[in-house]
Amino acid sequence: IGGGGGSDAAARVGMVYATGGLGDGSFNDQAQTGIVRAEEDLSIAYDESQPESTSDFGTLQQQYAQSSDPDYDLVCCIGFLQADALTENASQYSDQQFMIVDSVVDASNVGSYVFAEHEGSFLVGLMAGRLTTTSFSAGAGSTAGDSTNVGFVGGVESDLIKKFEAGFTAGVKYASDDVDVQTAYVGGFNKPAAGQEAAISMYDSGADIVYHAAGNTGTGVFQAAQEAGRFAIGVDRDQSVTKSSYSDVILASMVKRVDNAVYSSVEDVVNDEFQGGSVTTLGLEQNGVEAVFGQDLGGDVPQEVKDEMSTARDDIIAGEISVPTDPNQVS
Amino acid sequence: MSRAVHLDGITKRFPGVVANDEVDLTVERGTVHALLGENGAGKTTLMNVLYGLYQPDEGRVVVDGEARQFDSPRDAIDAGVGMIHQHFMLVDPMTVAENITLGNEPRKLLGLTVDRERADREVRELADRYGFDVDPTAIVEDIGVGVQQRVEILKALYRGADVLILDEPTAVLTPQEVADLFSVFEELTAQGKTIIFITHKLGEAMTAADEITVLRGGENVGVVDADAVTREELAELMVGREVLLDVDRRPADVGEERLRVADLSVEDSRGVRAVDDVSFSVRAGEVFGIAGVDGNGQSELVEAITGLRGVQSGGVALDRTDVTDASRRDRIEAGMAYIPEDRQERGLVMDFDLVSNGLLGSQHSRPYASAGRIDWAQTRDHAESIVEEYDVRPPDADATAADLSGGNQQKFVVGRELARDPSVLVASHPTRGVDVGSMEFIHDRIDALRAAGVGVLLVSSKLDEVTSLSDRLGVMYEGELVDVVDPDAVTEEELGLLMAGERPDDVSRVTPTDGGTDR
Amino acid sequence: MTDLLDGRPSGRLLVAGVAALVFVALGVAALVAPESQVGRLFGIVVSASTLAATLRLSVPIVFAAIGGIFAEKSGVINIGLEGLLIISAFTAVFGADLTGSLWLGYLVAVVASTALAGLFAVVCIEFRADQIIAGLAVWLIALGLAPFGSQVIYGGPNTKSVDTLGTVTVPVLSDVPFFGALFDASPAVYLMFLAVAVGWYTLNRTTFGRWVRAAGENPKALDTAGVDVSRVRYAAVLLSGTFSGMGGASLAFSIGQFTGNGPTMVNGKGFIAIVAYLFGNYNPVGALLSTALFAGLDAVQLRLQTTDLYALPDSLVQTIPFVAVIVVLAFVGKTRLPEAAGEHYESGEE
Amino acid sequence: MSDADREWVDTVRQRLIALGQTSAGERVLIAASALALSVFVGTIIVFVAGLVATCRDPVLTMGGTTLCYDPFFVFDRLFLGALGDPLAGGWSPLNPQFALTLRETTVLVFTGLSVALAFRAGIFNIGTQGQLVVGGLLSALTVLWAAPLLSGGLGAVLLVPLGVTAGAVGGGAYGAIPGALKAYAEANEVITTIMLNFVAVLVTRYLVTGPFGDPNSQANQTPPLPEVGQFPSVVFDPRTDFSLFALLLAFVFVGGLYYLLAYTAFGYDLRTAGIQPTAAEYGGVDAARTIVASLTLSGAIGGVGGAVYVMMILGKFQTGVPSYGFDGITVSILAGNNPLGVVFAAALFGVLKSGSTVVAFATNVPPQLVGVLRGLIILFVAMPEFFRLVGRRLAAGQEETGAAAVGGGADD
Ligand SMILES: Nc1ncnc2c1ncn2[C@@H]1O[C@H](COP(=O)(O)OP(=O)(O)OP(=O)(O)O)[C@@H](O)[C@H]1O
Ligand SMILES: Nc1ncnc2c1ncn2[C@@H]1O[C@H](COP(=O)(O)OP(=O)(O)OP(=O)(O)O)[C@@H](O)[C@H]1O
Ligand SMILES: [Mg+2]
Ligand SMILES: [Mg+2]
Repeated sequence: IGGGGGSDAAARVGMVYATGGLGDGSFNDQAQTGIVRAEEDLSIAYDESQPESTSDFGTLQQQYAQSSDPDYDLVCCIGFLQADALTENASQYSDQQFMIVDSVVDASNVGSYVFAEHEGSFLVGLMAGRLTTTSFSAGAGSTAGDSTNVGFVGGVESDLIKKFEAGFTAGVKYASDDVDVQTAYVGGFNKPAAGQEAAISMYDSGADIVYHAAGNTGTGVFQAAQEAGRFAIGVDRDQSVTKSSYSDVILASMVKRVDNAVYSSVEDVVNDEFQGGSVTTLGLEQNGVEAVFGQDLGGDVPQEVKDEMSTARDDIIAGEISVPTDPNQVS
Repeated sequence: MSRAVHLDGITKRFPGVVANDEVDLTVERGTVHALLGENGAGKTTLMNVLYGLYQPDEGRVVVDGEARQFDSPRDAIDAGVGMIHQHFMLVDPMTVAENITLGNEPRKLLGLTVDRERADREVRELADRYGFDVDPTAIVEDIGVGVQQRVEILKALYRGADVLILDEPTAVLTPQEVADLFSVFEELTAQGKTIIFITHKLGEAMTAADEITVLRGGENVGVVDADAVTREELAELMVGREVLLDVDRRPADVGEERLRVADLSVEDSRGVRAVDDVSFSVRAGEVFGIAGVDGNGQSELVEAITGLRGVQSGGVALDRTDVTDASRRDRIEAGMAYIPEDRQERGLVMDFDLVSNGLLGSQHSRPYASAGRIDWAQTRDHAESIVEEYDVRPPDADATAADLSGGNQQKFVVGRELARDPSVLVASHPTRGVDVGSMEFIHDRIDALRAAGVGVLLVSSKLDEVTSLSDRLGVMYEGELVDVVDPDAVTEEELGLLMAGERPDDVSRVTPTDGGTDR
Repeated sequence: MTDLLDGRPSGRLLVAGVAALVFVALGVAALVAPESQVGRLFGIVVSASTLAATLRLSVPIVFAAIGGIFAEKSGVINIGLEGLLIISAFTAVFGADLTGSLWLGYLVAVVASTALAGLFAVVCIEFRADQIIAGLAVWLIALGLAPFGSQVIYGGPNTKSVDTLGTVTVPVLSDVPFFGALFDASPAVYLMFLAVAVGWYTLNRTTFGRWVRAAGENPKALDTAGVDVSRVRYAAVLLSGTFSGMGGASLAFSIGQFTGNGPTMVNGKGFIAIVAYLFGNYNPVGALLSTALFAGLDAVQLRLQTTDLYALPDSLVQTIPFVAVIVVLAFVGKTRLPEAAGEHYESGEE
Repeated sequence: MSDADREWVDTVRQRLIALGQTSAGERVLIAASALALSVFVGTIIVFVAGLVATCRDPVLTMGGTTLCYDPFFVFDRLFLGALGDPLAGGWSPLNPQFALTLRETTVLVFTGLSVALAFRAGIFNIGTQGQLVVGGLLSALTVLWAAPLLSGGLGAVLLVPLGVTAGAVGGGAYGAIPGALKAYAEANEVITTIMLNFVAVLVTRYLVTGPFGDPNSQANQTPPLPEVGQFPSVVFDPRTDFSLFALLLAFVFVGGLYYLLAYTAFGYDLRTAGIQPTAAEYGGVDAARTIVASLTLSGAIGGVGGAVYVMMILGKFQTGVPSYGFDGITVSILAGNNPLGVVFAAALFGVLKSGSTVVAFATNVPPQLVGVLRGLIILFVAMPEFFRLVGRRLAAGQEETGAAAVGGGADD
């Protein structure tokens, strides 16, 4: 799908989104806000494509790289699934600048941006662990108080999503050892119905807060939260805003600033500072990930919980708390 | 008397055929009128015109002295014309009453719902009025053809028919049932109804009808008074030449046993026992005939012998080797030729050309195939020789089987099977639906094969066929081989009784398992 | 109910029997050792939330199946049900978004689906199209058109979120253990039960239903009885569109969004509906039961994922319902379908 | 009544066979007209969509209403773009876009043949997708396993054939399951194969996340295949992921299948069983064995398609395989289930698939448009009667001028 802008643009950028497409209210949309912001602030122009399957990645990357009219100064590859295709294309089109999100491609013309999702997930996990053990109610939801379990719904079982799970679980355990985490991987980032069923069964078996890292599948989780009168935690963007119809059950969101990654890469290109071959890790310290409280419920979260979260945040940055990236390493 | 029906110069064309060519037909009220003719003579078409299924290209339809324009059967029904088709128009899984009232259901609840009680009641009353014995609540697929036919008649009467058209009503009935049907005709005509019925069978036309109209090649070739005409005259009218009504058989000396069926029991597709402990044998140079009303296990028997159906118990031996468990292919290769009763279901692949059809059954055997590769040149020659020898029309091996008329399809199948030079031929209704001309030819071929020392098993529901061709004649009733008789000595009446399950004691019996008295 | 059992009784009884046995075995084991794995499995199977999920998952399938029954009973095999669900799921959200009312959206969906079914009917009945291929085409067209529309209107394969139908709760009754779920469900669930009843009655008690069956079994008999076969078939196919439309809309409104990439959110439910009515032997009640079997397994599967009952990876657990259908089919074998199903009928053909 | 309990799918079969009965010439005419008509309808859809859509740079603005897409440009991109702009001058058949078209065509030939073979045997194999997935994974795993064992030159010669064989075995085995279920349990293969498609996706996902996953990748995939384990690209630019060898292999399969159907006893059995099972039985064809054999063979061809996808396009197995198998159904139908026709139908869909990326890149029009076209084409192919009607109308209209009729109808 085309964006636009004139030929007088400061730079021209091609966006190749992850499968799942725009309108997922999280990952892809977040990347898009980044490029839109860049278009406004830096007066660049961009075109965007939504691949339908993984085998389209290579083709679309190539199309931007080959194109001479217009000529693209940067091609943004959103999502780790593009890594392999990019590794190949980066060497084939050595004079084209690329950037990739969520994966590291070791090539002199690719800037890689990865996030410390586990760090942000730790903080929301901590919050969940605290709130589930106290009886707390706000908006359309409440916690049972005596409950000792929370839930995690993942999209596709993969190392990346496991980082979310690991951080979240670690955070929960950090809050209290005897809170368990039910987990489910529904096998897709665009299966709200499956997400809904998974979450409902978690709520039914005592969980009162469910965190999702499942793109649009999360919509089903929020839906379930509303029906069960429980809470949910969003991901990638402040979903109490992007999915405002659910803001009465979204306690917080583990925001992943994909937009910042896109924006800064574009900015670098515009200022001729683009660092090919560089790997930028965006964690709590770089504000690449952060726990953002829901616009409606944020106010109700007890101050002591908030304080504890910010201390934990500092400890993580300071390295006093080390957050595992693999669920099996959670003590 | 007044004219119930008058067809005036009816012409009906189909792509490539003139099915009816300026046909006139006049039927007096309260009489039975027979429509006689070969396959494809145009009988059904003419009646479909009268029933509004077809619109004539030319000509007038006059019913009750009034010229009519029937755009659909509905119009014909409203004008009091009812038709019972050659293939019954019944919905098998529905009840008798549902079928009879279909389209005219008595209703209740704002006309949305069917008033089933009333439907059953009305049907029962109607059946009683004409002395039919049918149960309105019975499911059609569970009742016999004879009863199904009455249901069809009731269906027409329920719609207030005064003129009843029956297309080949006797084709599927036992002699007794035929007799019953004809008495129903009398009952109906007595009540002022008019009946037109189509048939191939000269005898029936002469006994049941008051007047007979003969069609040939779509034209009306004569109207005769049923009492003042001979079979020979009728046959000649039908075919257009003189016809030998029975075969003069070549002398043949009976040789060793070719086919033996021992204590054979078979179940049909519903799991009901259809063949019950049947034993007989067929020897070289003889024709063993099996008579019986359709549906008394002949089909299952034949399928079991030819390897299309598993057996429950007992066995089959071909040339003294047990083939009970042999595959269909093995039996073909062991020299068993088979003319199936349904040429269009089994005997031919309707969408293949004759070349490919000539190969059916031989696709794995020399000279047509070697090492799994088909020799199309050979195959083509084979098909062409069949076409030539059996005078298949059109004489073109590339014609698609579906494009051939029924008679020609049958000739091709017969040709292909006889060409296997088999040791046993199983012929099931070899002349069903075939006109008198082709019938004569096929009979002659079968007899020639017998003379050449092949063992022939002939199954047919046509009495004159089995009696004239067979050396020994078995009769099947409800899955059992009730008797084996000498076809030359037995009378039609005796056979009729046997086929109906009764056993008159004065019939001249012969033994089922050996050749009996050589003649 | 006996209608459900004829056709291939042996197979159906066998499956039903096996299912019952497994259930009883589970129950006994559960009584013996409530905390054992089986015990907890049984707990999951008989939990009200499993029943609730089963109902939710059944809705679109049952609607489509009833539609399919009407079409096929009338002699028109409609394997385009999947497409009808897809188009109605999308138009439901679009309509609701446009009008701001869920029920108007519901209406829009039904209209759209019925219209597509109408196209299918014209192509099959008027132009004697091959029903299977035309049905395939209906599926493919919807599969393209819905995401296409979503892209055009919402800039992505997923629409924006609208409200959901929510749940209607019958006081008291909804507190009954297990069966309470029946009285604390989405309006769509109640509509589903209504549709089953109406479908059954129409098919088996009304004149129209009788004509539909005749049109599928022996169109000529119906024709010669003076009923216009084409009209009956048109009506039946349009009905299949209407029912499927309700199914698609219910599906979309269960989460208030249409998600359109890959096989879309319908994801094979239309095809499963075909299994359902074949196994249900063309009886709406049968279709409901066989759907419940499938959806129930799916619900259990979804719950198993979240428990630590077993070591199986989620991907494999998710295969349970599909494998189940295959096994069931292997036992049931073939279903007797309407005599004239799939065949074009031209009045006045010999 | 033998046909009283015909299986659901037997009817499916007969309807499909009916399509094969139209004469070859008419088939081509109808396919062409179907294509033209669907493009026409597609144009209207694009135009309407263009009015509905909102965009920053409309191609046309009339007062308040804006037109976002230019239908003609869209189809120009779709067809000419897919070929790499042959009219633009300086065109080389080696251009990457054309290579992409050939690449997609190659895989579609295999899936098309797979479906066509089954159809010819009267079996509606919707499971080609699953068979392709299983075949693809097995070939990837086999190559990965064998690569270390076969060093140097030996590997270069043997690995690819080995992978193709593995694909055939995997797909064949997976096709044999519904075959056996149909032959011995009378289970409707339309349904079993649809279910098996889901199962294939889930099981392969498990295998590549767990046991056989690539430890160095985030994605659910096997480790990448060694260069020698992939189809070597000749003539064409390696980065196009297209190999003439694969296309050649596809043609070999086309010839082989045509020969099998037309000139072998097995082919005769198969076609007979497909077109009229009762007659096949009568002719000594073992129905059950033929069913299993043809579905196994069909699956094997699909599996080879998977192997080609893995060894030519991806260079590994990864979850989320494109719907080549389903497209195979449309290809086969468009080709009237005729092996030779499959080549052309596959080429058409190759163009559509490759063209859709050009469209996605060059215009604002959603690429799903191609999906719509695919559906329309099949719809129109399904209704030859419509074109015969048009044909007869035209013929009648042009009788005087003696012009020929369009849309055939010659042989009915
Ligand atoms: N619907 C049709 N389309 C084309 N040709 C037809 C059609 N119906 C009948 N015919 C042809 O018209 C001629 C007369 O057919 P018709 O069925 O009336 O003969 P018939 O006397 O009833 O034969 P039979 O004794 O076998 O029933 C035959 O050549 C037949 O092939
Ligand atoms: N006489 C012949 N000589 C050579 N080849 C033949 C001959 N008859 C048939 N064939 C070949 O064998 C095949 C079987 O012919 P038939 O027409 O019965 O099948 P088909 O379904 O039409 O096959 P196709 O669709 O390929 O034409 C044909 O495809 C044709 O190529
Ligand atoms: Mg007739
Ligand atoms: Mg041919």
